[in-house]
Amino acid sequence: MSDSQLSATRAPSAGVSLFHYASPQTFFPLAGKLLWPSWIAAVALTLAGLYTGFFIAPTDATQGDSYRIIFIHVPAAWMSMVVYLAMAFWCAVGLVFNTRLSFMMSSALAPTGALWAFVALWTGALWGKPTWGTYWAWDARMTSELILFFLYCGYMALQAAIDDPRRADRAGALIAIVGAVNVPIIYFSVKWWNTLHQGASVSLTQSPSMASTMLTGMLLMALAAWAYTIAVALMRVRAIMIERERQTDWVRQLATGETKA
Amino acid sequence: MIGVFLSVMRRDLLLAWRRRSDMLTTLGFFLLVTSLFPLGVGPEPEQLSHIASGVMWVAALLATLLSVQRLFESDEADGTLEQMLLSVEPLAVIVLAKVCAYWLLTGLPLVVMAPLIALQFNLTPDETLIACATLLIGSPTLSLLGAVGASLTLGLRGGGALIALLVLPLYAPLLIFGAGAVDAWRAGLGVQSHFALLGACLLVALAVCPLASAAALRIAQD
Amino acid sequence: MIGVFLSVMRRDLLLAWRRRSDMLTTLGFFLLVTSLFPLGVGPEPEQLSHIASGVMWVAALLATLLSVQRLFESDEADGTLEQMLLSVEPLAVIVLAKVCAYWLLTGLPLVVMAPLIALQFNLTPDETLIACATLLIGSPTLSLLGAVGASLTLGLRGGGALIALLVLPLYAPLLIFGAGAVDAWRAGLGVQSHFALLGACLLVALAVCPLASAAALRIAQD
Amino acid sequence: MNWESASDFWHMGGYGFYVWGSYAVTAVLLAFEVWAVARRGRLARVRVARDVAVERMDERRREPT
Amino acid sequence: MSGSTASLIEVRALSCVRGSARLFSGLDLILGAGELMHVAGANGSGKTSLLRILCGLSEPASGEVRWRGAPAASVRDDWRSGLLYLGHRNAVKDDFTPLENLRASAAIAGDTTPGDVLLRALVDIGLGARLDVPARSLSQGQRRRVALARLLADTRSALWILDEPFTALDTGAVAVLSRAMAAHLARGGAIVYTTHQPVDINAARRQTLNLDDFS
Amino acid sequence: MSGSTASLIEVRALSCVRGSARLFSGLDLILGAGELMHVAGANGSGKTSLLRILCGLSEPASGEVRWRGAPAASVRDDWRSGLLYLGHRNAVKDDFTPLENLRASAAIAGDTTPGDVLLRALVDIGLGARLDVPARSLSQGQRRRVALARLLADTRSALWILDEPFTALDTGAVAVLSRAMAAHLARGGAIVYTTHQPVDINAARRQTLNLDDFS
Ligand code: HEM
Ligand SMILES: Nc1ncnc2c1ncn2[C@@H]1O[C@H](COP(=O)(O)OP(=O)(O)OP(=O)(O)O)[C@@H](O)[C@H]1O
Ligand SMILES: Nc1ncnc2c1ncn2[C@@H]1O[C@H](COP(=O)(O)OP(=O)(O)OP(=O)(O)O)[C@@H](O)[C@H]1O
Ligand SMILES: [Mg+2]
Ligand SMILES: [Mg+2]
Repeated sequence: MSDSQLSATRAPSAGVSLFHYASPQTFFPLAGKLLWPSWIAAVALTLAGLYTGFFIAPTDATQGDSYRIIFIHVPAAWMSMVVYLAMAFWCAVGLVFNTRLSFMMSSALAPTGALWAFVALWTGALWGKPTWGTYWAWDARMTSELILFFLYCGYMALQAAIDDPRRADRAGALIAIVGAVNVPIIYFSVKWWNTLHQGASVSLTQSPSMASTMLTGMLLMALAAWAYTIAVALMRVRAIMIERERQTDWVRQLATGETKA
Repeated sequence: MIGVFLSVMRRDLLLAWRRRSDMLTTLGFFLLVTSLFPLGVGPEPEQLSHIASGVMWVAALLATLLSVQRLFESDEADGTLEQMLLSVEPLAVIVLAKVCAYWLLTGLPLVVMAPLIALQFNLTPDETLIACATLLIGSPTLSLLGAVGASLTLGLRGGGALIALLVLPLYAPLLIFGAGAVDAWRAGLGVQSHFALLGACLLVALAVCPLASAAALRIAQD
Repeated sequence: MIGVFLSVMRRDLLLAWRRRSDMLTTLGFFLLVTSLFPLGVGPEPEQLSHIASGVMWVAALLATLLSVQRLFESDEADGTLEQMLLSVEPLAVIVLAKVCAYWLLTGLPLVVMAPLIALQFNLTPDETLIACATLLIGSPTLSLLGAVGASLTLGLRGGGALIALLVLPLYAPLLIFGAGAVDAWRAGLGVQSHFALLGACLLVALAVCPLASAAALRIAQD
Repeated sequence: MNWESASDFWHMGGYGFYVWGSYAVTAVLLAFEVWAVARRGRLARVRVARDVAVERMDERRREPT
Repeated sequence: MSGSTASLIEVRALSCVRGSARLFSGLDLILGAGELMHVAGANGSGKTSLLRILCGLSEPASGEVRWRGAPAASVRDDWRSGLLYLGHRNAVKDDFTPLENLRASAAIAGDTTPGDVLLRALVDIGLGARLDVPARSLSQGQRRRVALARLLADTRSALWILDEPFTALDTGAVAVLSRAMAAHLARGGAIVYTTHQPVDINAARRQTLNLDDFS
Repeated sequence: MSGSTASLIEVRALSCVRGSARLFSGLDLILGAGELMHVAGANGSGKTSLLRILCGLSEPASGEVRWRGAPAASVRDDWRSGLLYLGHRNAVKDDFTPLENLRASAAIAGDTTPGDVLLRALVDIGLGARLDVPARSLSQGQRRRVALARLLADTRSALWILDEPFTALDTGAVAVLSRAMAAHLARGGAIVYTTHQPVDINAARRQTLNLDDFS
C-alpha cells in the first residue's frame, strides 16, 4: 500500500527545498558558534554579580539582608517580560513571512521564559514574607506576573496538544500575539489596584550610596540572565531544528557525523 | 456581507431555538453558581454585598468558558466548518455572526438576570445598575475572546480545560475593571474610567478577535 | 469482572496519557479559578482566609462540571459506547472503571494542588490539612454524581449547562459539609461529623451511581 | 567585606531561609533546564542516526533482490 | 459453536416503529449455523434498525427475538457473548494506534484474544505499514479497516452482525473481508449483513431479506 | 461558465506530505470544461488529501494549483466561488429538517438559490416523504442525500469536487446522482470525484487518475 513512504521522505525535491530549508541549515552552525561565548559570559557575569551582591553591597538599613533576593528577583522579572515580547515578536515574524526558523525560535524561548516567570514569582514570594509579612498578595505586579506565567503555560500546552508541527506553530503564534496585546493592559491596571509592590521598591532607592553598588550587582545579574537565556535558547533551538528537520539531508549528515557543526 | 452575516446569525439562533432548554440552562447555571457562593462563603450580609460584583463577574466568565468551547465544535464534527472555509464570503464575518448569535444566547440573558442576583447579594439600586452595565459592555468581549480560544483548541482533546488556560489570562483585565467598577463607586471614586476601559477592550476585541479566530480556524483545518 | 475493570481503566488512563496536557490543564484550571476569586473579591487577607475552603470547593466542583460532560461523549460519538452496551461484562463495572480513571485524572490532582491554594489564601497548616482531607473524600463523590449527569444528558446539545442544572443540586450538601469543615474547626467545633457525612455520601454514591449511570446509558442508546 | 564568618554568611542576618531558598531553587531549576535541554539535543541526534541506520539496513537488504 | 442445524437466531412477527412511521412489520427470519443473510432495502427501509434489534441495542415495537431457541431477553448473557456487531460507526479512538484500538475493543467486549492474533489481523487487513500511526491520521478506509480487523481476530462469536461493512474500502480490502466472512461461515458461524454494493461472498447457504417487501 | 476549452483547474508538480509520509509527488493534472475526472487509488493513497488541496482547504508540500490559468492563491475569491466541495462528512445539522439544512448550506456558501429550487432538489433526490423530519432521525443514506441535494440545486459552480459521493446510497439514489453529474458535465461544468464503487457516469470526456502511480 504505502511502503514507499520511507524512501520518499529521503529525497526532498531539490528546487523548492533549498530555499525552504535555507535558514535553519545556515543558522544551525551559526548558533553553534555563539553557544560557547554565551555560556562563558553567563558564568562570568553570574560570578561577578554574586560577588558584588553578597560581598560588596552593604546590608540594607530597613530590610536587612533579605533585600539580597533582589539580585535574582528583578533580573528574573525583567527577563520573563522581555522573553515574552521576543517570543511574540518571532511569532509575528513567522506568521508574516512564513519562516519556519522564527517559529522554532519562539518555541525555544517559551520554556525559559516560563522558568523566569516562575523564578520571579518564587523569589518574590520568599521576599514578601519578611518584608510584607505575607507570601502572596493580590497586587497588580504580582498578579500580572502570575498571568504572564499562565500565558507561557497556555502557549506551551497548546503547542503540546497539537501533533502537526506546522499547525502547532501557527496556533501557538496566534495566542502568543493576542497575549502580548494583553500584557500592557495588565500593566496599566496598576493604577486601579492596590499598589503594595510599587511602594516597597521606591523605598529601596532612598540612600544613593547603597543604591550604586546594589545597582551594579543587579545589572550584572541581569546581564548574566540575558546571556544564560541566549545560551539555553540557542541550545534548545538547535535541538528543535534536528527534531523538526530530521528528514532533510543536512540533519541526517549531521547526526551520522558526516559533517561537523 | 450583511446578507451572510444575518443569515448565519439566523441559522445559529434557529439551531439554538430547536434546543430551547439550552438557554434556560445557561441562566440556571448562572443563578446556581451565584447562589452557591453564599453557601460556600457564609451568609453575613455585609460581606456578601462586598463580594457581589466579583462573584457575578466570575460567574459570567465561567458560564462563558463552560459553553464557548462548543461554539465551533458541532460545525467541525459534521463538516459544516469546511463549507464555511470555502465560502465566498469572508470567514471573519461568518465568525462574527456566530459570536453575535452566541452572545445573544448566553451573554444577554446573564445581563438580564443580573438584577436578580444583585438582589440576592443586597446591592443598592445604583450599584445594581453599575454592575449590569459593566456586564453589558464586558460580556461581548468575553464571548469574542472565548471564540478565539475555541477556534485555537478546536478538535483538540481536553479542549475544555485548555481553553480555560488560554483564555482566562486574557479575561483577567476585564474582570479587574468590571468587578472594580462597583467597588470604585462605593469608595466614592468615578467609574467613567472603568467604563472607558471596558469599552476600549470591546472595540479592540471586535476588531481583532474575528480575524484571529478566522485565522485559527484555517490553521485548525489544514 | 476485575479483568475488565482494570483493562477499561488502563485504556482510559492511556487515552489521557496520549494527551498529557489534559492533566496539566485541569490543574491550571483549578489554579486559575482560585486565583480569580481574590481578583474579583479584593485582596484583604482576613477575608480571603475566611472564604478559602468555600472557594476551593466551588472550584473543584466547577472543574468537575466542566470536564465530566466529556466522560462518555467521545465513546458515544465514535460508537464505542454501543460496544460497551454489548459487552459480556456488566455495564456498571465498565462505568465504574471509567469513573475511577476520570477521578485519578481530575480529582486526585486537585487534592494534590490544594495545599498550594491554601497557601495563597493564608490558611494555617491545620486548616490546610482539613481542607485537603475533605476534598480527598468528597471529590470521588463529585465524579460519581457527575457521571450520572453525564449519562443522562448524553447526546443532548448544551449538555454542559444541562448537566450543571441536574447535578448541582446534588452537589449542594457535599459543598456544605466539605466547605463547612474548615469553618467548624476554626470555630473550635469537632469535624468528625463532617467527615462521617462525606464518607457516607461517598459510600452511597459508590453503590448507586454506577448502576444509575449504566441504566441511563442504555436508555440513551435505544 | 560584609561577613564576619561563614556561619554569619549563611545566617544572612536572620533571613537565611528566604535568601537561600530563593537562590537554591533558582539554581536547581536552571541546572535542571540545562540538563534537560542538553538531553533533548542528544536524543534528537541519536534518533536521527538510528533512523538513518535502519534505512541503510533496509536498502542493503533490498539490493540483492 | 454448536454446529447443529438448530437455529442460532430467530425472529417472529417483528415490527419496528420509528417516530410515527412503521418501518416494517410481520417480519420472520431464522438463521442457522453456516448461513449468510443479506438484508437489502432502499435507504431508510429499516436495515440498521433491524440489525440493532437483532443484537439487543433497541427494542422492537412488537414481536419476539429468540437466541438458540430461547427468548433472547432470558438468555441475555449468552446472547451477548455470541454476537459481534459492527455498526456504521467504527468505535476507533483517534488517539490510539490500530493495535491499541483492537486491544481496547477486546477489553471492552470482555474477550481475551492474545496480542499476536490481533497484530496478525491488522497485518492481514493491510495495515502493516500503519501500525505506529494514531488512528487520527488514518484515511477513511484505513479507519474502517481497523474496525474490521476485529472480525479477522474473532474466534468466539457465533453470529456476526455487520452494518455496511464494505463502505470506504478499496477492492483489495473488500476481497480480504469477504474471504474472512466466507471462512467464518465455513467454521459454522452465521452472518447478517447489509450493503448497497454488489459483493460476492462464498457461502454454502444464503438468504436475502428485502425489507422493501415488509413495509 | 466560460465554456471555452481553456483549463478550469490545473495542477503542476504537486506533492503532498502527511506526517512523515510522502503520499504522492510530481502530480500534474489539467481539467477543462465538461471533463470528468475519477481519482482512483487504494485506501490511504491520498485521494482525500488531493481533493482538499484542489479546493484550498490544505496546502500542498510543493507544487502549484492554478485556477482558470492564474495561480489559485491570487484569485482566491473567484476560485472559491467556482467550486462546490462535498467531503466525507455531510455538513448536515441533526436539528434541522432537510430543507432547513439546504438553506443553511446555501447561506454559508454565500449563494442565494431560491427556496423552491432547493425543495425541488430534495424531492428529486427522494426525500419528498421526509421533509418534516429532523435530520437526526434520518438513516445514513438519507443524510447523505440531504448533502447531495446541494448538487441538484447548484447552477453556479463550475467545478464539483466530490469525495466518495456514492457511499451509503442505494441504487436508486446512485442513479439520480449520476444523472445529475452527467447534466452538470453537459452544461459545461467539470467534476473531480473519488469512489471505490464502479459507477457508470455519462461523460463526453473523462480521465482517470490513479494515485497509486504517483506514490
Ligand atoms: C510574588 C511576588 C512578586 C512578584 C510576582 C514580583 C514581580 C515583579 C516584577 C514583574 C518586577 C518587574 C517590574 C518592573 O521592572 O517594572 C519586579 C521588580 C521589582 N520587585 Fe518584585 N515581585 C514580587 C515581590 C516583591 C517583593 C516582596 C519585593 C520587595 C519587598 C519586590 C521588589 C521588587 C523591586 C525592588 C523591583 C525592581 C523594579 C522596580 O523598582 O520597579 N518584589 N517584581
Ligand atoms: N424519530 C423518527 N421519526 C420519524 N422517522 C424516523 C425517526 N427515526 C427514524 N426514522 C426513520 O426510520 C428510518 C431509519 O431506518 P434505518 O436507519 O434503519 O435505515 P436503513 O435501512 O439502515 O437505511 P440506510 O440504507 O440509509 O442506512 C428512516 O426512514 C428514518 O427516516
Ligand atoms: N499525521 C500523519 N502521519 C502519518 N501519516 C499520515 C498522517 N496524516 C495522514 N497520513 C496518511 O496519509 C494518508 C491519508 O490519505 P487520504 O485520507 O487522502 O487517503 P484516501 O486516498 O482518501 O483514502 P481512503 O480511500 O481510505 O479515503 C493515509 O495513508 C494516512 O495514513
Ligand atoms: Mg443503515
Ligand atoms: Mg478518502
